[in-house]
Amino acid sequence: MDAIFQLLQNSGAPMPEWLALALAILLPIVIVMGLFLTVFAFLTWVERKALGRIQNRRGPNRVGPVGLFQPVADGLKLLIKEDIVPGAADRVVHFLAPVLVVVPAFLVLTVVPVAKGFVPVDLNIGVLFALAVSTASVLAVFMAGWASRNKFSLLGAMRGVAQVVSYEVPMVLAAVVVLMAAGTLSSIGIVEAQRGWCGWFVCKPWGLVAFVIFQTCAMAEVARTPFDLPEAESEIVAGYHTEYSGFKFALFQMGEYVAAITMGGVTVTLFLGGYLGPGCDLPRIGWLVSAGWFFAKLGLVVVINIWARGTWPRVRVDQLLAFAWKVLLPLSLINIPAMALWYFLPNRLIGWIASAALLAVALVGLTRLNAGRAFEKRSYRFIS
Amino acid sequence: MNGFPGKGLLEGLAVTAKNFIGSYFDDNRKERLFTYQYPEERMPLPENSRTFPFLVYDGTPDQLRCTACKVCETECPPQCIYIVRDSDPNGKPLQRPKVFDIDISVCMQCGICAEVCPFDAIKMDCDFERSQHGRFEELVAHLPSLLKSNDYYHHIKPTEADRVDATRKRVKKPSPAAAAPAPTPGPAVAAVLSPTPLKPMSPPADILTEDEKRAWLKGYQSILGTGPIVWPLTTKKIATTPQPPTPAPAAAAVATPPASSLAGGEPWHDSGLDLAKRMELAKDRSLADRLMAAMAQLDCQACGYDCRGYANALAAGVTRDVTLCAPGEDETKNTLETLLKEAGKL
Amino acid sequence: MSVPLGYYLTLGAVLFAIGLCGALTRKNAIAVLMSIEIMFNAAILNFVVFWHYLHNGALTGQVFALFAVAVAAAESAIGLALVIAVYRHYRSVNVDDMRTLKG
Amino acid sequence: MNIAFYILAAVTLLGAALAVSLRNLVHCLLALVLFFVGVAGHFFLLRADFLGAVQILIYIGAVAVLILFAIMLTRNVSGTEGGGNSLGGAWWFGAGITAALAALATAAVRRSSLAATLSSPVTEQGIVKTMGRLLVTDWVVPLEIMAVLLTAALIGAVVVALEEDRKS
Repeated sequence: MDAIFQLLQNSGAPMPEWLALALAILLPIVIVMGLFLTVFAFLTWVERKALGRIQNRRGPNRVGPVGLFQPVADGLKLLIKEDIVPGAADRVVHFLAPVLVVVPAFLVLTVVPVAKGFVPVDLNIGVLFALAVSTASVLAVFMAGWASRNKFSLLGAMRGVAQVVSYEVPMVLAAVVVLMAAGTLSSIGIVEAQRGWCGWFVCKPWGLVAFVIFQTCAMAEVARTPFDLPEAESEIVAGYHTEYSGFKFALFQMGEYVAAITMGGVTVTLFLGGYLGPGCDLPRIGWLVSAGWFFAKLGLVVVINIWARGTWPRVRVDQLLAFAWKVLLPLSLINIPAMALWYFLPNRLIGWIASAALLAVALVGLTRLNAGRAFEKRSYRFIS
Repeated sequence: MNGFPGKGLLEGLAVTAKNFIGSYFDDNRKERLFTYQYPEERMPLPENSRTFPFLVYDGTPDQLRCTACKVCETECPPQCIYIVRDSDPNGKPLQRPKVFDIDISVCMQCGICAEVCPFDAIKMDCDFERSQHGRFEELVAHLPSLLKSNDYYHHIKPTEADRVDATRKRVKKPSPAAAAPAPTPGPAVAAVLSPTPLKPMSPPADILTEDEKRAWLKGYQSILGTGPIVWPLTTKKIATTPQPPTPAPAAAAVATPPASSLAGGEPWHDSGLDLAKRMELAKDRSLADRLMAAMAQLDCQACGYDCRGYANALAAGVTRDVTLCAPGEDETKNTLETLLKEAGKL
Repeated sequence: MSVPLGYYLTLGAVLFAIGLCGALTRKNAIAVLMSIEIMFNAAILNFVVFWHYLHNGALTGQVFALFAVAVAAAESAIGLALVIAVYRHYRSVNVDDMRTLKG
Repeated sequence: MNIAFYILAAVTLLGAALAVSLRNLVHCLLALVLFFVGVAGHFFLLRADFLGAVQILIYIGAVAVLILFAIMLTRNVSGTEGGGNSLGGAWWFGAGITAALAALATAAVRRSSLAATLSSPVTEQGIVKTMGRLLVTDWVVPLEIMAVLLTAALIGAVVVALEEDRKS
């Protein structure tokens, strides 16, 4: 945004200072919103097609050439649908909740570097801001659940809040490891720190573990299967957005999917070297190639999400929370010394092996610890 | 914990990946993509899949098999069939329906009408695309739309149609429609209408031992698959009390007119006559004869007997239920009631 | 930065006043805690304001504010735990009911 | 730039005022969150980015949820009644106190010599890096004490709130 502002200033165009500022602010917003809304629409289509193919059936292929207009059709349908507000609902909070679900999802986008030199706002506390804002969606979830005055949605909201709060801690700790390695909080700085051959943080042992933890927590934060407890259809109707219909429901869906994409964006920035790729430093078309790299990696992360959604069953509430506090948290805590080992040992190879060894021990130890009693074979007695 | 942690998760991923990639390679519906794109491709329906009933006609649509005996109307569980008998210009009722409506929004496609129809007139179709815009009038199927040819029946249900035609040919029964316009005198109609000779419904009283009964039953079941079997529609009617004349051997009664009737035969036994003319013919006859005259003379066995058997049963007090003559409807019921009251039986 | 220091200080003062007034007049223990949170934030805002205007290079203002935020969070956690414990005993969080000092 | 200040100040004041006066407790909480957002905005305006992010993370992410759980645990779920104030609704009395206090404070500020617009913009990057180094070098003792305090608070809160079953 500042770059555009300078650009406008010294471009000599007859423009008053405040208009240049306004333009500098509006331009990135329009680009980011437009870009990520189309990615959102495309994502819903990809998800339904992929889930279909996984379950041996064709995905949507009626609306548009290969079902490509399906998101448009969904959106239109939800627009036309009647917007019912339950009688006992608390009107103000009921109306505000969907808005507040979408706001954090888009706010996180301000710090995700889409291409080389293309980041909406280059905050020097980028990643911290992204993590802080992504936790703000907790309140919106609660407002939705509480406002619709219905037991199931309140139950869903409480589950959602508990889940997000308990998965936020390992997530921040997993991000801490990367920040230590990159030495800065600004997202551009982190991406630049991953240059060089196999420079991505994922290639490091502690980076891989942190990537797995961050990706699990991101899935839990956004309540996607296998962690979609808050809106588990089979158990509590549709969780906190039971009482929403029409466009408010569309906002909820959009909020969830865009949050999934932005979390994917943050994961790519932190672990997969945002826009870095073989051709990203070319003189003129470098930024285009880097954008291509970014969206390819984003696609990879989103595909993993969809793949997990198509495969794994839903997790029980207590397992969900136990997994967060008993496995992810200790693992991410041990990850920090592992990173230190890698960082401070003189020879990188030894450091690599040392941290890998420590993490392997930690992993096996934790799983052994949490394995719980193996169920012995049940014996039956026939009382004659 | 066998294997490294998360092994199960990865195996799950492998399965879905195999499915996902596999579905792009062989989508000839052998093993992966089994969806039928409905309007374009249609799944072949199994032969005896049934939806709504239809009326069969041989040759031209007005040679329909249905004689408007209303058995199906009575037996239809949700009562969604409505029949009005046709009558020729001077008011004489004919053996064909003028109005035959089936409300397919009520019909539960149970197939009982096809089962109980004595004349194989109504069979179950397999055409399910019957949705309409309206919910009331459009969903009532009237006679013209119900009529479908026998070859259509052969087309949709070959084996069943062949079996039905085989039994019909064995009975050498010309289609009743041909007989209806020229009402033949009474006994001839009875002879024509009675289908194949039947085994008695209940085992003869003198079989005592269990296995003898089972042997009889096995014998009885052997004929189940051969011809149109008339089910004992309501079990309570078959009383096996041995008083003469036992109504059970309905077949015997039908085959040879019982000796007990007077020498004058049964001039009233003609479904072409209306009730008044029939009662007039049987005016000074015995109670059984007058009761029989009140019947609809169709020998349709809706009551479990034929007209003579039911009259005898009423006269002998074997049964006191006067509502069994389905085709006769209320007029028969009332006359039976008055006659039995006069005779002090009811 | 044309906003004079005075504006910020008055803003902090007014916020503090609102928090204090809330703490004094509210009947519900949790509402009191919320008002205390407002007072905390007003104070932290003042720290940052002073740091921003008179920092001449040192970051002490911000560090102090950071510690204040941590203490405020800890305090609210303890306060709410107490309120829940009291609720279990008195079955109500009305401030007026908590008169007796029974153990 | 001072338009931003006025907007944020309005938002913060509105949040605080509503948080104190609303009837329904959950609405109070939402007003409080608005207040926190306003203060976070101020921090960003004053170039204290790190504190702004910390404010969002800690207050909106955690404290608001904490108060939320407290509200849920201590009354019927709807949280409608019980929001009134002890003065029997004489809200103007509260307002009076606030006005008096505010006037007192502003008078003090105006008279003090600091009121001069001593504003030296702070723009150099890397506040967070220096802050981090500062925390671990000059302020390491308070940091450790803070760590101990937070753990103690955590355990204390759990012990106090936990359901002691006297029976066992």
